[in-house]
Amino acid sequence: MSTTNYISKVVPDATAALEGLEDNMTVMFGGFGLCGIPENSITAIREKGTTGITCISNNAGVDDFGLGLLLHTRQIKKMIASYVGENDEFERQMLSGELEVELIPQGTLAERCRAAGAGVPAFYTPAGYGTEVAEGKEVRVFNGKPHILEHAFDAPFAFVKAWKGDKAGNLIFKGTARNFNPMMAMAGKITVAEVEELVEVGELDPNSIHIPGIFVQRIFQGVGYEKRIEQRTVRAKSE
Amino acid sequence: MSTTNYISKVVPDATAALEGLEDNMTVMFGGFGLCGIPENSITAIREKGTTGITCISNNAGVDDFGLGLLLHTRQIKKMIASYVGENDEFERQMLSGELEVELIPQGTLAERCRAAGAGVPAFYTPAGYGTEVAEGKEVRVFNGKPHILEHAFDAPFAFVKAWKGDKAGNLIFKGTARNFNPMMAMAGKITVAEVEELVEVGELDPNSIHIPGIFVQRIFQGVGYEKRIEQRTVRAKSE
Amino acid sequence: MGLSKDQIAQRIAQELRNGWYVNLGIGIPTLVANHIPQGINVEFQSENGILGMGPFPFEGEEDADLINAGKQTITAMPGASFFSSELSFAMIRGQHVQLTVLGAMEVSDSGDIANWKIPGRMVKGMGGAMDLVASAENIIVAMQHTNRAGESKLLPECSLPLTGVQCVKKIVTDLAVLEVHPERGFILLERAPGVTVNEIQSKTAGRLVVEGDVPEMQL
Amino acid sequence: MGLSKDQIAQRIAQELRNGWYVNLGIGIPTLVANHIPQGINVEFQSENGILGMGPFPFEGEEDADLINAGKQTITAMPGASFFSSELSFAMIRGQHVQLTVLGAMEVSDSGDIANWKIPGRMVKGMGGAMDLVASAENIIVAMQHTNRAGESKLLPECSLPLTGVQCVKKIVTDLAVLEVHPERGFILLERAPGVTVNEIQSKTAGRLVVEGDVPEMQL
Repeated sequence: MSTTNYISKVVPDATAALEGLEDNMTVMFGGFGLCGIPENSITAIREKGTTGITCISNNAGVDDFGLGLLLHTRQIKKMIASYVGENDEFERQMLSGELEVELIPQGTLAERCRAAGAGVPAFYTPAGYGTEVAEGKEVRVFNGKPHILEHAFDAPFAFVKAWKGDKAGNLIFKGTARNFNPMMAMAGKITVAEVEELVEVGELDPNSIHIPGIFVQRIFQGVGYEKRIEQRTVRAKSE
Repeated sequence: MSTTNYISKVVPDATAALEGLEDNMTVMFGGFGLCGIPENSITAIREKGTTGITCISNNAGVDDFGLGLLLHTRQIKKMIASYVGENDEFERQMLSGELEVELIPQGTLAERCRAAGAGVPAFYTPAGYGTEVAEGKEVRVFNGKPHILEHAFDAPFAFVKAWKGDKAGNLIFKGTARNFNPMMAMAGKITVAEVEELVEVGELDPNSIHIPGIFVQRIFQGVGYEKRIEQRTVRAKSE
Repeated sequence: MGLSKDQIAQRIAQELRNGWYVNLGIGIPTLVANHIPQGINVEFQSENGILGMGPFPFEGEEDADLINAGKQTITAMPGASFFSSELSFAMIRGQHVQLTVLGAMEVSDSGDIANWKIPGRMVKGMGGAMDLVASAENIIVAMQHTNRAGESKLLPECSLPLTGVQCVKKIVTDLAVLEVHPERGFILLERAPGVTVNEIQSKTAGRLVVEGDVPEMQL
Repeated sequence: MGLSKDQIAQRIAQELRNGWYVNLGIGIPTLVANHIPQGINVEFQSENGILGMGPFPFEGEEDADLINAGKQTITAMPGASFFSSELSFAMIRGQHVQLTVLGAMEVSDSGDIANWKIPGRMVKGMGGAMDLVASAENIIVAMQHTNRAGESKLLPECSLPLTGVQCVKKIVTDLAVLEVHPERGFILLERAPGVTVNEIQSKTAGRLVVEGDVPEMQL
């Protein structure tokens, strides 16, 4: 009987990775702006037509890319993010009341994802004290400084994008495309990782793994990455 | 005028790294058992003769190595740890009341270190609920499960050991010698990192850094690492 | 009569399911790794910071930077990863580890466990045990049914300081396999070969539920 | 009269101290990186996950996987490191970043800041600003002294929804450098070249403290 000595997480493609994704679920998407977003998974969700999605993602994509694709098809019911409005359709749906929006400080967003993955149900943070973010939340003073109580997220699905991954689900990210991907991988009950390069188990240095496979339930080799740049800024070679 | 474009953290040796360490301070020490402990720093503290130390460390070393060296010289007033008693002198001092001991669940110890470094003053954990660890602590139910409130540590000094480090303080650990070192590096107001190999800035892959230099105030090239094995277990080659 | 330590480990190994991440405590639990059924892939986590823990190294190949939570030298399997204590206990607390196997001094019939402290004796500490038992969805205790004085370790209430409350789901002893039901008590599932229900009853101080014929373990 | 945006950045750059980690917000703050004084080594943090941020890339060398918090393509200096958003905000919340420079719509004379929301207009979100202002020990606001309608942005109370309370320590505008004292108000430290105390007083709606001769900025 064959045995691999590791737990294989490989699924054939993005469509197969969506098994169990249903309407009206809360779903996390890794990425910051368009950097490090799970392009293949977003496309597959668009094709599957899942609706009523509550998205947890730092941003909401642009009109014709990233989560903007799912906004365009009205598949997103609610957006939980720290910074949005980089696309017109988002703005239109928000102002018309079609789309619910909950804005959260970026660090709190990150920490609530980590807390979800780390079995910490709640924690105190100074971010947002004295602002509308603190409304209705418990305030407690530590070391003379007021903090507010924030809770872990609860996400049945998380979609993340890594640079390299192995068949056991171990992930390595590249540059600032890491961003929210590791915490969301930790947080998802079912975490789907798409990777630019899927390698055999043993090819990645165990000392350099950013997210161990235990946090990843499904992994697949992504295809056709566009990796669009949102703000191309350069300097002249003469400088 | 010369400029390095990075913030240099290099100090000449362990003795220089102790500047500002005074009697009766709370000090963190990385390591698990004897694995990944800051050998040079421990030796230098012994030579300096600093007393009244409150140690935060997962373990307390063995009789003639690790923190056992500072127990032997009675430099430690209090031990905050998750597992101790692997040395006779510790046991003698504890039973005679010379040494205060506070035992903490290992995961709570790790999380309280991270919280200190991450500006999270307190968090809830299920660990220890219903046990003497929970005595006097706030209990709160989340998702039907009772949790206790735990607080971030406060450590003026942390001593950690890494495999490689660069002059800007970026650290890479090896194998399971990583353990508590990253969180304690985050937690220390002054974090001293000793490394097996100190390299020039630019030699470490920015994508593979375990602890960015921002968490390290002083770094030095360690010498004469003994790296003692506590429980040597092997199998015969015939197996 | 009754099972050897190795047989207890062997019986527990039958509980492993394909794809599980497993944390094995010191003692009998460590032996479980020697009995993984054919066709079952599991990965072992050690809370000091490794997933994909392998067997002990060959002599001469020990690495001081590669140990398990019992401070023993180990090896890493292909696909292993190393991480910090913080991330290790994030895995544990976040219930990413599917099974925890650990030893115990006492278990109560509501699933409380005591395994870290004997008042009046030198206390070594709880290590990661309190995090493990407070977090794991699935906890199996591996232990002898009675202590050295012949007294039952399966009690109505633990007499020793607790490690966790209402957390033990299953117990495998030298005499029996028992499920712990918080309201009903210890439910006898299997007997060790040649061990009678009467003997188990006489050595179980807590509530014991015996329903119908209790089968012998298959080892 | 008054400073250009670049001059505001230049004046703020004089506040940099050797060995500081610095987070620069979008707009004028970004320009601070162009004016680091000789002999001062600082490292720039961008909250999306880089320490040791370098200048924009040369044309053709842009990397989609290497951007700053403004989503602009950037480069990494030798000694840089990449990390997750969680660790990035651990640095910020844990006060490991010594200086935060950011823009503002309004600042109150007790140090409150509003810079993320105009009710009735499209709201883009606070991004990392609330974490930054709630955490940083040292916050410098870079902004124009008045808004486009000519109204003061230095107020007794902010009229817009707050980003943080009593957190701004210093303000550099096109007209002045001011320290914020929670009880006393805006303390005028320096005037822009050619700008009179009278002009600053007339454009400051909040409490302004003028003590003795107020020197001109040295740029």
